[in-house]
Amino acid sequence: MNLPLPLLPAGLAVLAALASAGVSLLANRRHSLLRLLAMPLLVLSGIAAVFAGIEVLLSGVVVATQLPLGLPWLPWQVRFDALSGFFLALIGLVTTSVALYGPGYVRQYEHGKHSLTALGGFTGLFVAGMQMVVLADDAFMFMVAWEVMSLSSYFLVTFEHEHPANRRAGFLYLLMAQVGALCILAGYGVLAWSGGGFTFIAMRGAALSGGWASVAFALALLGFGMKAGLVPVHVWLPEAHPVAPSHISALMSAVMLKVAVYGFIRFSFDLLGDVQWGWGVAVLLLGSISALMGVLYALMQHDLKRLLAYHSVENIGIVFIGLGLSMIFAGSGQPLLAALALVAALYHTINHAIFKALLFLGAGAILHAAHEQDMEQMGGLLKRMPWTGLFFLVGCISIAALPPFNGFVSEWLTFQAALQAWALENGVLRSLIPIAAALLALTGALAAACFVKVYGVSFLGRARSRHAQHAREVSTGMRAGQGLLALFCLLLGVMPTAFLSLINGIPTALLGVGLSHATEHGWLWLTPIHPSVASYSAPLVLTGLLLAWGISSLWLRRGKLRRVRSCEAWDCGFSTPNARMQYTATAFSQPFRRVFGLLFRVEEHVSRLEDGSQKHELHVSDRAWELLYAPVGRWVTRASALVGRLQTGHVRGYLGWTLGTLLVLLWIIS
Amino acid sequence: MGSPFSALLVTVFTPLAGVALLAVVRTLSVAGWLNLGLTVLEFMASLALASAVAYGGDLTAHSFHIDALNVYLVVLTTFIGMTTAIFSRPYMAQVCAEGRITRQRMQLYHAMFQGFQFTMLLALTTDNLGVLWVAVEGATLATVLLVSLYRTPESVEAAWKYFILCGVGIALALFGTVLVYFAAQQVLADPEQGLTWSVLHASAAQLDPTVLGIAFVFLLVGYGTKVGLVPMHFWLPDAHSEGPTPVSAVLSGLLLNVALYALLRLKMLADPALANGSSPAIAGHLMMAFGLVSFVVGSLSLQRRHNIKRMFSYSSIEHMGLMTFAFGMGGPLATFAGLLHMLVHSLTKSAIFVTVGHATHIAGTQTIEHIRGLIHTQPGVGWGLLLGVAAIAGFPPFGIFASEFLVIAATMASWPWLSVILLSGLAIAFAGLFGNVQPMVYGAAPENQAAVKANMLPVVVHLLLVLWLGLAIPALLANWLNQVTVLIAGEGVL
Amino acid sequence: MNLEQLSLLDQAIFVLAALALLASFSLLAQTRLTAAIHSFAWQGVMVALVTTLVALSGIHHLYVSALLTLSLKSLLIPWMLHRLVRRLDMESEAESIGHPTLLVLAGAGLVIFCYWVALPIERLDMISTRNVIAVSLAIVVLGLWMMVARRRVVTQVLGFMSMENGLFLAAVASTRGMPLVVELGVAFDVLVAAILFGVFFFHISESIETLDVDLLNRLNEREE
Amino acid sequence: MDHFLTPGDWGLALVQTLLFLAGAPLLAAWIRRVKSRLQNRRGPPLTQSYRDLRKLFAKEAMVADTASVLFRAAPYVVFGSTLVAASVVPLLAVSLPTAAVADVIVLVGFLALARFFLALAGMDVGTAFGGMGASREMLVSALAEPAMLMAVFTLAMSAHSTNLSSMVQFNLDAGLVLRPSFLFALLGLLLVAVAETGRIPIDNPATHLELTMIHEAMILEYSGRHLALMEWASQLKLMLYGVLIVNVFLPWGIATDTGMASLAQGLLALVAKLLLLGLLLAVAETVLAKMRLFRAPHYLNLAFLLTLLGLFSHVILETGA
Repeated sequence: MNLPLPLLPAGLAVLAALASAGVSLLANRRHSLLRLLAMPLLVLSGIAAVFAGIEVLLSGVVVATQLPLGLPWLPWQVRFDALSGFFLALIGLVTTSVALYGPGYVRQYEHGKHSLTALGGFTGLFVAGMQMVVLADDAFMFMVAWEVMSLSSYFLVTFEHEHPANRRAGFLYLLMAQVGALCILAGYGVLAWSGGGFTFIAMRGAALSGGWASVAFALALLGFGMKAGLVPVHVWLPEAHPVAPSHISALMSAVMLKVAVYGFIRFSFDLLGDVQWGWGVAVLLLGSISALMGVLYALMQHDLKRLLAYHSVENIGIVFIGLGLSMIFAGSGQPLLAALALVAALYHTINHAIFKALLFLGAGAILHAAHEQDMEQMGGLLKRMPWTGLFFLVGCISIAALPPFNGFVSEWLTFQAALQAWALENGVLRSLIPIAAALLALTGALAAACFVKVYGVSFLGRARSRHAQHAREVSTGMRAGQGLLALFCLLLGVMPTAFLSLINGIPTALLGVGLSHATEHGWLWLTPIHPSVASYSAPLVLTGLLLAWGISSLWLRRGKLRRVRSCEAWDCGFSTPNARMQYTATAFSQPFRRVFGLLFRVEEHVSRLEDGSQKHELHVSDRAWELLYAPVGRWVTRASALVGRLQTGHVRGYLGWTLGTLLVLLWIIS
Repeated sequence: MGSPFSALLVTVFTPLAGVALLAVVRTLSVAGWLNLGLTVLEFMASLALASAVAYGGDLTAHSFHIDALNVYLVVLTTFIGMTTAIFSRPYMAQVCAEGRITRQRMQLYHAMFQGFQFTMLLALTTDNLGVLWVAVEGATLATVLLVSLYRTPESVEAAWKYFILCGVGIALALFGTVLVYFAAQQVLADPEQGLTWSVLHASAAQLDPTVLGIAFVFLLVGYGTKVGLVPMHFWLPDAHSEGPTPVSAVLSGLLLNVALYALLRLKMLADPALANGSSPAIAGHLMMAFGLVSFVVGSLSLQRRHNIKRMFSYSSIEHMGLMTFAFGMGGPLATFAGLLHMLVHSLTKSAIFVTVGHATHIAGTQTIEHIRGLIHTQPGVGWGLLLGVAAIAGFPPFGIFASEFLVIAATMASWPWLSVILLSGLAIAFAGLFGNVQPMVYGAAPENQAAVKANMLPVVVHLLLVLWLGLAIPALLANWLNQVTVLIAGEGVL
Repeated sequence: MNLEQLSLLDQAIFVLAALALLASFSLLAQTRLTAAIHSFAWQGVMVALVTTLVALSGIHHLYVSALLTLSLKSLLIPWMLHRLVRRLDMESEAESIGHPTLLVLAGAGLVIFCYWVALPIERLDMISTRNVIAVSLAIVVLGLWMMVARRRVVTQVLGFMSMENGLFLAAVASTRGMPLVVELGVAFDVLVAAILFGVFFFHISESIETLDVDLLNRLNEREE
Repeated sequence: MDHFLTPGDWGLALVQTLLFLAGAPLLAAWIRRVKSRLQNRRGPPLTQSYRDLRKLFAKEAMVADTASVLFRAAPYVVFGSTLVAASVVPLLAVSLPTAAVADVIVLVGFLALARFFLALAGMDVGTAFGGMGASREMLVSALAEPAMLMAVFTLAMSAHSTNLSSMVQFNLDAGLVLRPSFLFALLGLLLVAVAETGRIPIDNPATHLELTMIHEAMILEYSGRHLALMEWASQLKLMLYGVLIVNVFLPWGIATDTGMASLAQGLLALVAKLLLLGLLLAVAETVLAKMRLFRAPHYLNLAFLLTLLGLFSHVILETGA
């Protein structure tokens, strides 16, 4: 089978991932195999994926082919266009850094009773599945790849299955993944039904009535939203992501959610075609709610990985805000603005992929070095793990959407898109969109607060536990993995124009118009609409900041001024401060808990122990549970109990059923 | 095996000879190997038959009728019979060694295993509806003693219910057969041919619709009992849970299929006849209704079970319901999907029952609450169970996903709103299966659990086959199934 | 059509069929086991007679099946059941039926229903004895009804067997008997079934003292 | 966008930035002086702020032994970011190249960056007060953010631009137009500015009462040049908000070309406006009392409500449709 050029590296990427899974089969025999062969193969796969993606983005070609797999009359259709390229590159980038990081991290499992075969094998399958999803061009292959992705990640979530929490998380995850997959399948079914065929080509040609289009869209939104972790179908995410091995959490949070975003974009922009602005409103609302709730719940967490997982909900929300704006604009005849919003969403997608992966890898490094996942037990790590600390800080600044890093650029673009609401005819939308943007601003500020808490509690101050005191910097490979991502955080923050011109093919393909004018004033200037409207020059901003910092510090640290005297902390002259007196994560978030109280279920009680000391318990939980999930569960249980009651055990009763059925049928037929 | 007919004879009558042989062989180890050898021989012969039919076309002689439909099931039957025999030889030997059953019951087991094979193959290959009935009834009689093999009160009770319910059902089916014969005599030149399927099928259109309608009702209730359609399904969980595991495997993997096959043949007669009656598509609609009800009841019954084998028998009900629904819907796509589902379900389900057999041996109980941490005790069994359940729950890349995908696609095309029921049913079934299985597989193992000598070869083979079918359906099989689809639905999918 | 036009043979067949129906009613209402077995035997005789009568009209292989029916249904099986009943000393046992009249009335209703169902079949004019179809259908359904209504293992077996009787009757009367091979197969099955029933009596009486099927309810899904 | 690269403009931008640096302490001192007058005290001379800074710069810096490198880097980051933020606000003249480099949203970003490091520095030493201050600061700013952005939106939607120069230009060209939206936005922005710059009633720069301080709690451990930078940065921030408000909402007098005369006139106008604003603020701080922390949300909700009304009145009243 001869593959056109960009497909060659793409195929190589998939094959390398599968090969990594394959060699892992022997990992239980030779433990080092995982580190020495499987992970390097993943690196290869990642690099190939990046290469393929960039290749197709630069060349702008669309290549398609068929694989001799699948149903007899529907072989797997493979299509590789700009959108796929973008996401494939994204997958590749994160995979590469994760695989660089992996060998150092999986070392700890080599002397446990866990099956390394399972770890390596399913990691490879997971990556391969995700890569195949973005390459699929028919519903069947898409679903197969999609479910391979879900199933293998489930096995990774339950990798350390001794803890009941992990098992519960895994089950919940797989259940919701399955439900989502069925929704997606139904969505494709609707398209195929009117399009006559399960190939995407046929679906693109589908002529749907508005109602059916909306049905298909709703199904897709539910299905992909469930995977992406939109509120209120997000509950699996904060359960499942933290319990997987950290480099897997990075893959899941950074990449798998993006695959869901890909699916959503592919489905609604590409396959469904003419977008209705009503859908955009729905997506915008869901996105805003997810962003806000995500960050608020994140603020309440003190388990680092769980907190990061909730931030994924937030950032996915931001991405969907962008998508919603894009749909609204596209639906009301503003393709240019739609393109802007879409690009903003895509930009945030890759940004989130990078800094979330970075943060999860950092959390993994802490877990690896200090064996702590609970922030209340950390502290002062910056002194002991300077590199990890530095990279983690970069991640924090990026996710808090602060200049000059990448998170800021995408939020800036989203704001710019939202600011163009005045161009809309519909006054309600004109006033609705700014409110969503205000929510976005609130989200950003809360995220900043949250990461002040994260970094301040875990990396700054005094060590709160012995583990944290004896933490040591992690191995070179693990640092390299984080460093690569940190570098990209900066690059994407400083070089938005280059990136925009790279992905320009996507809006051109999906909406018919590009965003070339955004970069036409040279690499220095980012002008999304028009220079007079708004412009941003990341390189100059960076220079300005560096100049200001540099000059001030040089000027002030000249000569004898350089000296500083080290002394004990003053703390208003109270008794010598110790580690226990520090502000804890819970204390930090207490004001927020109080201000936004009604959005959580807060159970807080203080009990006095017999030794006179007091015990303070605090549980903050999702409201989504009792509102949405508990009722469904109750209903199914009741129904199954009802059915169980049929099985009385009395043979005469059974015969009675037979007789009854016979008589009823005879009556029907006569 | 020169001519196809001789291949047919070998296939069908080897087990009969086996019954006689195993009835006299006293030494158990020999019997076990002999049983295995016979099944291998049957499988070979069926392959020969299949190839002969594939190249030589249909074969109708001496009241045998072989076409694409049944030859495909014949191969499936002999194959699963063989793999089950591979599993059952050491397994039953161990059971006997543990003293749970006596030597002569072992003898009975081996003989009846072959007897069951014989009735299955006879039912599949015969051209005579009467003989078909006799064979299916014979299958009940052959297995009823196997179900009560352990002679525990529960097993006796289960066997009794199985016997009574299936006996009654089959009796009703016979009444239906009589009515068909009656209707046939109105039109056929030679009344003696009135039960010959091939003849009837040729002139099905002239059969009287009303009589055929009533006849089909009786046949549906009758054979439907054996398929395990709700509400005639009550025997199924009992029989599956109380019999020895190999029996559960063949019951779920083969018997249900054969009953469904009978139903299918009769639908092929009823449809053209009913076409010129008052309600043309009634047969299909009835099957759809029964299928859907069974599907929903089955998937709901999967929640929070206590007995592992009962749980998987409910999943059998669910899947048989899905197939019945597909066949009832008719149309090439649905029919193809149903046929494919028959295949993958049999393979997967028998593999699962084999694994479950090992699991129950490991834990020494069938109670789900007491089986824990299989992956730690015996990784092979644990992973086998986990992957098997993933397959049966319809996860790609396993084949069941492909067939369910097609069923849903067909439903979407013709009955879009029913697909809602299908999808939610699948989700509920999945929740039940995994909710019960995950705790058994994961977590820490209780100390009384010890690894056993398990031959996982059948499981591996079955699952690999299912995996293959999920990734790519080989052209040979595709064409084969397509022929069957043409035969049933009038037009193919390819 | 009316009875006068029919040959004596057919009239005799009708009479016998009616008697068979009566037999199943008596089965339904009969509380004492031995008496029930007797009425079952009589029903077998009726069926056998009908078969011979039909055979007289020139279908010779029916003699065989008549013989089979007679030996199986009216001799062998009743004899076996008798032996079992005696072995498990239950001759004197009488099963208490909740509402005998209701039982019989329901049976009557079923007969009417069966007649209504069978009407369209009888419309297609073919052979004289087709009216028997309704009767035989009634016998089948009554047998099933009996299995639903009666609690004793033995009575259930009787019900099952009388269903078989009904089937034979239907086969003979409506289609002049099935092909011989089928007849033989069916007979063989019935025989094996009878033997198995015998086996099961002992297993059941071993596992639970009485032969009351309502006590066979260990296997159920009720959440206690 | 080559016209942005004329050296003259850049020179002007540099001058304005320096003016900011120089003016910031003065404004703070002015407010302090007016306050003390209102409280019948003489109060420190206007040069006091400069003296403080000079003294602090000369002093040796003390750093707690528990502090990490971040603690020592933070002052420069905070100061630098605030300075860069200040440099994009049109001070004397409308046309400002830096305004194109970074629009108003980026300006907010710079301030957020400064705040981020300020809060981190607060937590670095590992004292109770530092964490407390950081937590409260982030809460207040988080609640202020949406109101701030809403105000910006209202302006931007009328001016069709987020570039500060263009906004000012737009208001200049429009001349005196009474826009209800602007009125609301102005009020909202005033409230936000008060909160963001840590003035009464949200925070009190003069207090060191442990449980009431926010900003002070974070810089508690700083001394010497570090403290000086932090103080200077907060003064810059105060002036920045002041200039932002007066120049965007009442741009009159600002120089539209780079002629010396118009620049001088712009300077005069600016000084006048700022003195007036300072007076206002001082009066407000004298008559108002500091609120409890958990009243701050209500205060900021009011700000948000005002800006929201501003937006609505823009959508409903000013554009119709």
